Amino acid sequence: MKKNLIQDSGFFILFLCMLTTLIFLGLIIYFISVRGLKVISWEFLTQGPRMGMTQGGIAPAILGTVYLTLGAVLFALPLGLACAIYLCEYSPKGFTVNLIKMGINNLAGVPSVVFGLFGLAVFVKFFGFGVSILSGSLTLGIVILPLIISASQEALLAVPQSIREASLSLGATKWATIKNIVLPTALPGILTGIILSIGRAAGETAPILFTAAAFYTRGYPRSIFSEVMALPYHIYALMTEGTHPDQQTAIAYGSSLILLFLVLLISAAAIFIRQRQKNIHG
Amino acid sequence: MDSKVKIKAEGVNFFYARSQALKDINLDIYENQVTAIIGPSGCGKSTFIRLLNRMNELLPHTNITGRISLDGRDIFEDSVDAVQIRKRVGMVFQKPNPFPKSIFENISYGIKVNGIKDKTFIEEKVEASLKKAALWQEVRDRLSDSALKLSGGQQQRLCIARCLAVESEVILFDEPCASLDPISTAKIEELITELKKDYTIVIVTHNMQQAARVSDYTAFFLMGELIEFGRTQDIFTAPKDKRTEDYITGRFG
Amino acid sequence: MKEKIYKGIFAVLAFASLAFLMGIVIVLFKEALPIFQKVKIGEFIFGRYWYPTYSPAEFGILPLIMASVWVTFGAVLVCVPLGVGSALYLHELAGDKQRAIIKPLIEILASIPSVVYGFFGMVILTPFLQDLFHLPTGLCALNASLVLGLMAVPTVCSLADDALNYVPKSFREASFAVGANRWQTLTQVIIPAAGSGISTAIILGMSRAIGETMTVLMVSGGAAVIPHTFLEPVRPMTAAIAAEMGEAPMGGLHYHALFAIALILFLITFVFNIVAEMISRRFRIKLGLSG
Amino acid sequence: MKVLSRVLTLALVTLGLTIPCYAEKIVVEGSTTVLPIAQKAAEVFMNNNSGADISVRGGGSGVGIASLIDGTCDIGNSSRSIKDSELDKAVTNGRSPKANVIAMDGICVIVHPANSIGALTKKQIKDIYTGTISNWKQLGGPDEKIVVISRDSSSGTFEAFGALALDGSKVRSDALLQASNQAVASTVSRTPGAIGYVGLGYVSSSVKAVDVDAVKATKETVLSNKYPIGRPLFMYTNGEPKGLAKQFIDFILSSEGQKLVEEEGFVGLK
Repeated sequence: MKKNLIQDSGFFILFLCMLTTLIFLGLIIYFISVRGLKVISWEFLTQGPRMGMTQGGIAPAILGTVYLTLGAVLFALPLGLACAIYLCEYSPKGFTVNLIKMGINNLAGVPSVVFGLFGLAVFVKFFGFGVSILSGSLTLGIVILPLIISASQEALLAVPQSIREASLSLGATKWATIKNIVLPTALPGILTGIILSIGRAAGETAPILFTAAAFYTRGYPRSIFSEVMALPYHIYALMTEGTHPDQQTAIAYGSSLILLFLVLLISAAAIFIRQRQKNIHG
Repeated sequence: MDSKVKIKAEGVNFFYARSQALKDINLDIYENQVTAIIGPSGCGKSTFIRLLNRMNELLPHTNITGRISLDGRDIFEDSVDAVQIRKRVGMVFQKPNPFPKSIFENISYGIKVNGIKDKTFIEEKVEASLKKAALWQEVRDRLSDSALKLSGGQQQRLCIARCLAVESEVILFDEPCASLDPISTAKIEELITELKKDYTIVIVTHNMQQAARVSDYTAFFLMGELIEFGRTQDIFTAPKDKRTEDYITGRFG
Repeated sequence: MKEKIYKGIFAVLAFASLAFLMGIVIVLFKEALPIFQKVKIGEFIFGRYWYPTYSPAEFGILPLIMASVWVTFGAVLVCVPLGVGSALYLHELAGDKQRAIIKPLIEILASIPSVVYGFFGMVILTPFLQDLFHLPTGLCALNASLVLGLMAVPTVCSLADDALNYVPKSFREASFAVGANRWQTLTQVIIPAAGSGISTAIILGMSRAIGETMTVLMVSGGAAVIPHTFLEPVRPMTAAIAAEMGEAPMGGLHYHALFAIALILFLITFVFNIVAEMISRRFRIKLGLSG
Repeated sequence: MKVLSRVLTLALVTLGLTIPCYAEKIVVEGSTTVLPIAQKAAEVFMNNNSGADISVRGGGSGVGIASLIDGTCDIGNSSRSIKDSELDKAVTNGRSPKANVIAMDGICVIVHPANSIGALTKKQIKDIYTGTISNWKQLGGPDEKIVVISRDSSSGTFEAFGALALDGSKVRSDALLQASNQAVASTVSRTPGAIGYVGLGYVSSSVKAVDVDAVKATKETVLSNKYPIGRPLFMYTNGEPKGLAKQFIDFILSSEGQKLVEEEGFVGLK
């Protein structure tokens, strides 16, 4: 009898953990949406800021965030995935691999402002890309690189060795085995990594502070070399530099809601793809 | 009755890092015959069979001396690509390992990977292989279902069909029925005797009765050495070496 | 021959990404070491006063380190039970339908940008804590711990849930076969088997909390003093770096001191990761699972 | 694998959409305090001159000056005068930073509206910030612990307040160091026992400005230097301003420009 009592109380605690997590999620989304929706209008979404950031819309910032996030994932995904594939499939197991894995996990702990300064020193100044979408995307790419590598590695390690051997035993080359068998099976895990890193890249403020984000530019970015407004920096700047807090706090709420919605959209798409992949493979 | 030698092992030694798994193995595998390899667990029989299609190369720190020839050519020559060897020497593993794909894709995978793209040819090949593997009747109308939904016995026959689709000349069975029920095991054994006409078969097994029923030749391994090799009737009725006799009569192992 | 080319391509890309990541470490060391010509390491780490712009300037970062320790410890108290607890609930109790809804929801929590968390903490949590504990200000270590912990929950939960799913079903069936109920199976068989994945999840969630800059800057209060309770304002290392880096003259002593803080933070997380890795490896070997 | 390649090609298309076209462009970067002025002025200036493209960046006085020295920006905003170390670096880089004062900023001491205290002497302010006075009762106010709010020690606003009001002495170590004017203002407005200081522009109805040495902080008292805690805001240029940078600074110094400065809550130079 006592055994079941422990089980029921154990399961109840787990249920409580789940509930508190969801309540907090609900609280954040509720507050942001209620206060954000007051400001949202078609004009808010399609026009630039006016009257010293107290009126008008945040269109350039929205576009900026989309470019920066996609640029970051475009840069980090191939590089990170290739690194994970090399570490799991090609490189000899042993000390070097563990050391590299250790280094990568560790970089997730480096304060994001350091990535910003690294981006400033390397991409903006050394490579001469200047403060631009390119520098910002590359810097954000490096911020999410460790996340993509770790998640992809976990996914690749989880692919059972037996189906690798099955493929090899049919005369498939190593690359054919990776491309046709290992990657599709590991895709759901890799997509989890992408989802987490999309949220991280879109929401980072410090890395783009010195490398891409402008407080105010007229019109839309002309090329990947022009700087760009970005939602996270816009929210931070409004909340800290704005001299008209009453109007600007409302705009900050609106921008937070749009940023939240934008990130949820991209993540939902990735989650949908992962679900579809899972169903196909049973 | 002795036909041509398909695979010949001469003076083969195999090392995992520092420990020696196989000592001075000399063995002939005859074409279109079933050769069974028996012995207690850890005697090196699985290690030996995985040498024949160079699967052991995947493990780090392994080393091999001596010569293994397929149709006369040494399979470890530098110019020989392991991929070609594995195409000609198929393998069915102890635990069925179908790909997490549909039944059709499982079979067609091997064909496509070896560069064949003609759709109708692939479809015919898939049907022929499934028929040869005695699975066609059970799956003909649900080829797009996921292979993971099949039973253990069906999955193992699917793996066999996969090898047939790649036109392997030799099929290695690494304790194929270890995780199967008696009915599926019987089906697999029937299938092996059927396949003997077109393929050379090597089967590693714990099950003495299975070896006696299915194989033409039997090799007895102990502690990494080949103790005795000969026709299956001779080995089971009049073993020359005392250790073989003890093992067969179940006194140890 | 083609195989060699593929292996070469992947090796080049792998080392390119490693080169970028090592680049960060190199910049960290290059910009941080000059401070130690002026201030001895012992003074720097254990100094109790952080007055970088006065003359004579005092570069003591003990208050900043202790603040980071308190806030990170607080975040762990929040994110481990919530994160791992939710992952276990999802794995063990939630039906397929429930799972299909809750798992994406949790991942959405992961994609909420950190600046929105900071915003939420600043505008809603701060007044709430201020009234609840009758504090002079709601900006304190507890506020930062709650927000950071909450931010780390989705990372911990997603990766822990993936780890639990990789545990083979045969383990569960074997445990049921000997008459263990679901809770015993979960605690004595499944969690240990998924140990390495769960510890990686916690490490990554923790690293996110330690490295977080913007949120901490907005909600932790910013008092560079060694905290005694959770209800005092604190100034974690990342907050000090983010707040002061923009204003400090580039290449000046203060600029190098801030980089030194980042370097020490990096070394602390490095040591922490090694310890965590050893624990999880010994944990795995005890269970007979490969590394 | 197919899915991933489709996502990547889609992203490439959107990135390629942008159409490059050229107009004279300057970059204004630096102090967060000067940011609102620079932004408003840039917006109005660009409305008047369609050919001009001015982009405004924050980051802080240190970043602004450093970018000017590195040549990655045309105008470096700063709420403090350039430091010797920065000047040396400029000289080695062959740059000669020239200070253009574009506005004055009075630093107001603020308290919670409910606080009965309305005036403080500079000495009292110094005693509060250095920790000798720690309860409002000692100043005739309500019996409440004083919560000292300050700016992090590298900000330009703190630099001026530290020099002018505290004569360089150290702020008590348990003071709440906020990262921006607005953070100070919002913390003071929500904390009954708080005292803080912000630029004139950030004083709003939610806080109460306190007279310093019996002088009220207004535009006139700051300009006439009667108000003791005031400081200039700079736009540094490399040598004499020229081209679009000159036109922009001249516009800010014009009567229309100074009106914008006042709208943002700072003190015009007229």
